[in-house]
Amino acid sequence: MKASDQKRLLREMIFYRRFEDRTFEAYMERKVGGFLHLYSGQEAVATGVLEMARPGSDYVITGYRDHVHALKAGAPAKEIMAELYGKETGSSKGRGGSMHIFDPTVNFMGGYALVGQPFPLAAGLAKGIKMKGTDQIAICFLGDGANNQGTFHETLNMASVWKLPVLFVCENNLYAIGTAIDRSTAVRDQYKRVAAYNIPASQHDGQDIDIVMEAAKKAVDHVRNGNGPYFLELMTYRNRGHSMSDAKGYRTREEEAEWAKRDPILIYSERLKKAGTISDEDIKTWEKEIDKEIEDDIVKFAEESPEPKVEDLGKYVLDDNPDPRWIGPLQS
Amino acid sequence: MKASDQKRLLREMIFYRRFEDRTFEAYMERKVGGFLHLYSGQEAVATGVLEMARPGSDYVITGYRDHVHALKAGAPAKEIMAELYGKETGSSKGRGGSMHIFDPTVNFMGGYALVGQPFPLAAGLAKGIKMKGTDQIAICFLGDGANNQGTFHETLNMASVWKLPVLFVCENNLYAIGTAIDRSTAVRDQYKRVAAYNIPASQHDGQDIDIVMEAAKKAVDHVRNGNGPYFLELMTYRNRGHSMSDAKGYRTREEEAEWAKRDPILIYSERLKKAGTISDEDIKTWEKEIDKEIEDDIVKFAEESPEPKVEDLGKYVLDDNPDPRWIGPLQS
Amino acid sequence: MAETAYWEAIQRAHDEEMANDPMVIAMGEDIGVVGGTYKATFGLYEKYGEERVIDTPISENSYTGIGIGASMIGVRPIIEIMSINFALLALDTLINAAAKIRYMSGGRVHCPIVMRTPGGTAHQLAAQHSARLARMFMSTSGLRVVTPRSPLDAYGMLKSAVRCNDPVIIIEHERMYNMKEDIPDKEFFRPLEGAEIVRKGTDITLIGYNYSVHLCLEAAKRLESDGVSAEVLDLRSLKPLDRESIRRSVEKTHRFLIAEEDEAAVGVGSEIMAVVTEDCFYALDAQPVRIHAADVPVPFNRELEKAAIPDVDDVYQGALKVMGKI
Amino acid sequence: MAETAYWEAIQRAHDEEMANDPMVIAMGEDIGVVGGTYKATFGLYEKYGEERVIDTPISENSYTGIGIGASMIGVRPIIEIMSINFALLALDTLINAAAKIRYMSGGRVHCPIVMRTPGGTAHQLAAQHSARLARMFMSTSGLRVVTPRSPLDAYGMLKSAVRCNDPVIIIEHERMYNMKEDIPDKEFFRPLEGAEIVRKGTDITLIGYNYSVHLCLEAAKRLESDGVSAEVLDLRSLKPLDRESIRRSVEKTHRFLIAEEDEAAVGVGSEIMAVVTEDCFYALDAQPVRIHAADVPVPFNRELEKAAIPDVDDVYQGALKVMGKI
Ligand SMILES: Cc1ncc(C[n+]2csc(CCOP(=O)(O)OP(=O)(O)O)c2C)c(N)n1
Ligand SMILES: Cc1ncc(C[n+]2csc(CCOP(=O)(O)OP(=O)(O)O)c2C)c(N)n1
Ligand SMILES: [Mg+2]
Ligand SMILES: [Mg+2]
Repeated sequence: MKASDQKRLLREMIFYRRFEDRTFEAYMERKVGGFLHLYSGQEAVATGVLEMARPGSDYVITGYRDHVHALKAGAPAKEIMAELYGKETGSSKGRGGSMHIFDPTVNFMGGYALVGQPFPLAAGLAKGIKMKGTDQIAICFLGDGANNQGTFHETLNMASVWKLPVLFVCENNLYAIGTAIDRSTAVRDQYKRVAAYNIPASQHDGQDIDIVMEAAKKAVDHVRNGNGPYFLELMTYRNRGHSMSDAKGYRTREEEAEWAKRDPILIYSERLKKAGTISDEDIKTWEKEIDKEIEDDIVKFAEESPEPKVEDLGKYVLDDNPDPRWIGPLQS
Repeated sequence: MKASDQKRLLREMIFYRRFEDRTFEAYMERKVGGFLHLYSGQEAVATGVLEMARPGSDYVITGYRDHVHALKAGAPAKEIMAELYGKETGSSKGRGGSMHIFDPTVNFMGGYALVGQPFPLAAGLAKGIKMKGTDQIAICFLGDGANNQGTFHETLNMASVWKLPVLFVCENNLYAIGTAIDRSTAVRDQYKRVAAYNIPASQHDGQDIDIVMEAAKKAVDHVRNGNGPYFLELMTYRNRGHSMSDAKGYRTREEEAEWAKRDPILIYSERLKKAGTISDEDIKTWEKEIDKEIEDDIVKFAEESPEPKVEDLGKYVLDDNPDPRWIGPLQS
Repeated sequence: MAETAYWEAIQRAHDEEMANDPMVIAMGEDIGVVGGTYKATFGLYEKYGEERVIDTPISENSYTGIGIGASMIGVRPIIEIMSINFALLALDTLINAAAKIRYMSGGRVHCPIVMRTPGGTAHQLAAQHSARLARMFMSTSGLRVVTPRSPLDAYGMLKSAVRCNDPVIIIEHERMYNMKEDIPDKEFFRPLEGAEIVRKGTDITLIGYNYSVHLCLEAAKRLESDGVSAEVLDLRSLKPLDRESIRRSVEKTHRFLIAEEDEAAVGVGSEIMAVVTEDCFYALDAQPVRIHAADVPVPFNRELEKAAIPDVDDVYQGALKVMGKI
Repeated sequence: MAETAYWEAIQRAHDEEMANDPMVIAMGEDIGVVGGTYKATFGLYEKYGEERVIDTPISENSYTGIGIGASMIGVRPIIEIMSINFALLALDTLINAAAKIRYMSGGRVHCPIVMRTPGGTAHQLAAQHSARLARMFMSTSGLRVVTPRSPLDAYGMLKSAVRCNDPVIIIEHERMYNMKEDIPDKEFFRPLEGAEIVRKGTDITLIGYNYSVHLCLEAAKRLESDGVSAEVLDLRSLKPLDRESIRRSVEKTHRFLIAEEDEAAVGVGSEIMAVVTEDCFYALDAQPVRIHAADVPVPFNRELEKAAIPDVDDVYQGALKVMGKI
């Protein structure tokens, strides 16, 4: 990988981290409401996997922890921030909020709040791709906890039988809210569950973006070349609580400290520094640029954008301009 | 196994076959309505597995193809026939019908029409056993098609994590109604799907009751000895259509002819004849005795039993004698 | 014009829509090789192949979800759920996803699926195979719910549903698949909205949907000999509900009953009572009546089953009651 | 007497019932180590151990089914579903199994489970976390459905539910968990049936359940200054519904409205309109009114959310309308 790309990737991850940190502040200031699930600590997964795919063209879908996936897919940061503020200019026009970022212009097909719900939706996107005959793929990012939902099993079976071009990325961060994986799941290594569907699967370190990219490249190629689904498990850890109100009493401080050493931004920046690709100075400069961009462009846009109009409450429930040939009126 | 037991087992299977053949006739005479799913061809599975368990004490649960499981568990044949006739003396007082035989006096906990629904119920029975601290086990018989339901996955995972005393018996008859297993399922061998749950599993010939019993003994012992669940796959075939209205256009006549040679009653009676344990004469005598019992006791009982009273329509919806302490009335 | 059974009408609509648009697919259990439990997709597997006529495993929640996912990018899936009882397994994806995706994406993504399923009792199929459930879909914003009463509507509404951009639930009935009617040979569409007066009358409005329209029509005939002129209104679409047509008819007859095969509690009938109360309370000259099933899981026994489910006589008696004749 | 929050009342009921009967267990996501999203099982994992306070995987349909299976042989499970939205995943086992097993076994097997879940909007949780759904359970025969409005009922009804032999659905509300009330220190039970007059009045009956009872009480206070004496009736039990208490109150006041947080279509409010029409149509002196949410998936934006959900003012205005004052 070229040095310029390496730098770009590191900068991207730093941007994601600081963008989300800023949403946290906005939440604390009560400018952002609802649930807010942050991705801090897991950035190498979405960044590395999508780097090896075709953001904007491949379809991406995920759960409620969706900001970074949307960003890397190409959704404008401004619109995501505006969505968190509930503004009309938001990705989902303020109707969805943090858990439901949508941007079909870059084929980011949404964040969903029901754990396990995106599995079949992702396979459906893949079915659509197959029918159109393009070489796109569908990528589904979900957590370890989601794998205990029946949709995991049902979908992987069908994706396999029908050879759908879908890549399942399991972000195994070892917890589903406060329940440790070993207390809820018969098999800790999630890729082992997938043999049951005759789908190739592998497990990798999700904190080291180089490892992620190497593994993702194989997985993406497999799917894109018409071999059917692939299941990619990436071991990771979230730095923060599950959502805002989580005291993390279920994890030890030692465990957290261990994983802090494996923070994806830390690992990658140390590597690039060692290689002489970047300096601490570069990072500081980026941080300043990023913070300025976040403040002056993104937050400003969100804050200054208009609220949806209350009289538009009933918009978007059904097609607002239905074709009268199918909808009526009935001449009786 | 003692010769007397072998003879009893063969006679049992012949009884089950002729009992169900008779329900078919009653259906054709329009004395039995609704759906009727027959077990012809699969008898060695329920007979062999439950022979190795403790019918009447171990809990048994299954799908809609439930007559033989109920019979072997110890439910009176008369009451099952009466249930098919919809009579007040039926196993479920005429409210359930063929698909919903219940007999809690012998711990037969029901037949269910929703494919996959009994998986969690079975695990729940096992949870109850565990709480009571007895050495009973719960046995769940279901088809291959049921394994594609999300409940399979969810339940096996929990049964494993919680080490529940439940034996899952998969009756793999290669079809779910008219859909061949290879067209719906990524893995034909169902026992291979179970590694994902860290549950021991094995696959055996389900047409040879000796093989079934040997395998079942190991499986039952495993569960009874507190080792948690076991998954037993038995390869079998149904002689008839899925239910009454099935022309079986999805199976070749050759395939059916092949399996006809592997009919469980044929295999076992040939073996016992060869060993000199029984003669053709014995079988003829049994058949006569059985037909007489079916006609004179069982069908007669069903035909002569009273219908439920229409004024009892609203009975059994909720507890008919609720404790006023919990139910009311509210003194306000 | 050709005499066409209800199931044939559905099959024809599938066939034409699949021929018209390569993005139309059909999915469900045993719809391919077997041709569908009620033959609604008969012969299509041979004609369109397994990529478009898809036999699914027994995984209702997820194959419905796959249809929804595909619909988000231009596929037009017609999903059959073999019996509405099994739809309970798919409510998460239907209600939490399909019905809400357009809204929560701010109108940027939509889910033009069609989900077809028979809702109703057949003959002694017992509690787990006799659900009706129209009410659950009707109460969900973001869905369209239609209930074709006849081959004409079964054909014409399915065709409209396939082309409409909203998720459409089509509720059929096991006892209607063999009903016959002459329908035009030339392609036509029937709108997804609007109730229909299927019999004109002046004294009372009998409101029905799905199978119960036929009970109302029969009852209306019998009422003639009592000197009662009954209007029969088929709701056709439960969501959106055509309140205007209900109001017009009730303001004309000043009396109504609503007949349905489902239980009363929080049912379609409750909603009709409520909308009449809201829209034309003062037009009512008599206490209206709900005709409905008994508040019990459907029993297997034939006589109990009959007693649990309303029939023509129940509608007839109900009408006489509203008319003050009993 | 001690001031007790709604969540504490539920926690206390769990604790006492688990102490009283070793067959009582609690199950759900994050109810053990974490003590429950709303602390309803706080401290019980430490006290009763992991065999009785069970952290489940995210498998709503099957852990509910496991509870049901266990209940068939004497276990008394209290199943928490973290949010009623997720209950859609468990409707097959709740509606097709738990609600029907007693009936279809001819009364030989029963399923005494309790399923507790918060139904309602909180603050900006958006369309997939704001379902209400009481209507779906209320329309299912074979279930009991209760909606405790206060710590007193939350405690006393949970205790009764655990001891009752039927499947009981308890619908709580995210915005009620921190409500406080003095409740007796001594053990007590509150019946699972029966509506309750929580405020006496003579001019209009405001009917509510769950959170909307509080809206009615507030509105009733405001109506005083308009010279309107409002009676407030808490339904408490949606199934079975206490039609008698509704009738008595409406026959006294001759006017009513029904307020709920759910959408109107085929809702609890529709059913109340229908039962009043059936039971005391001629007692009504004015057109009644339903107060309800807008017919939209719940929006995220705060102002839209507020507009979508009824508040005290909506109830108040509705009452004035019924009274003919606007
Ligand atoms: C169907 C459903 N059940 C429960 C929840 C509540 N819930 C939200 S996130 C979550 C944990 C999910 O864990 P995992 O899949 O590992 O994702 P992570 O949050 O760790 O990224 C739970 C139980 C939900 N949103 N949907
Ligand atoms: C949830 C659900 N979906 C679909 C059906 C319709 N159905 C009844 S039996 C059956 C096939 C089941 O196949 P399998 O589990 O292999 O059992 P078998 O009949 O072969 O014994 C289907 C699809 C159903 N009853 N329940
Ligand atoms: Mg996780
Ligand atoms: Mg089978």
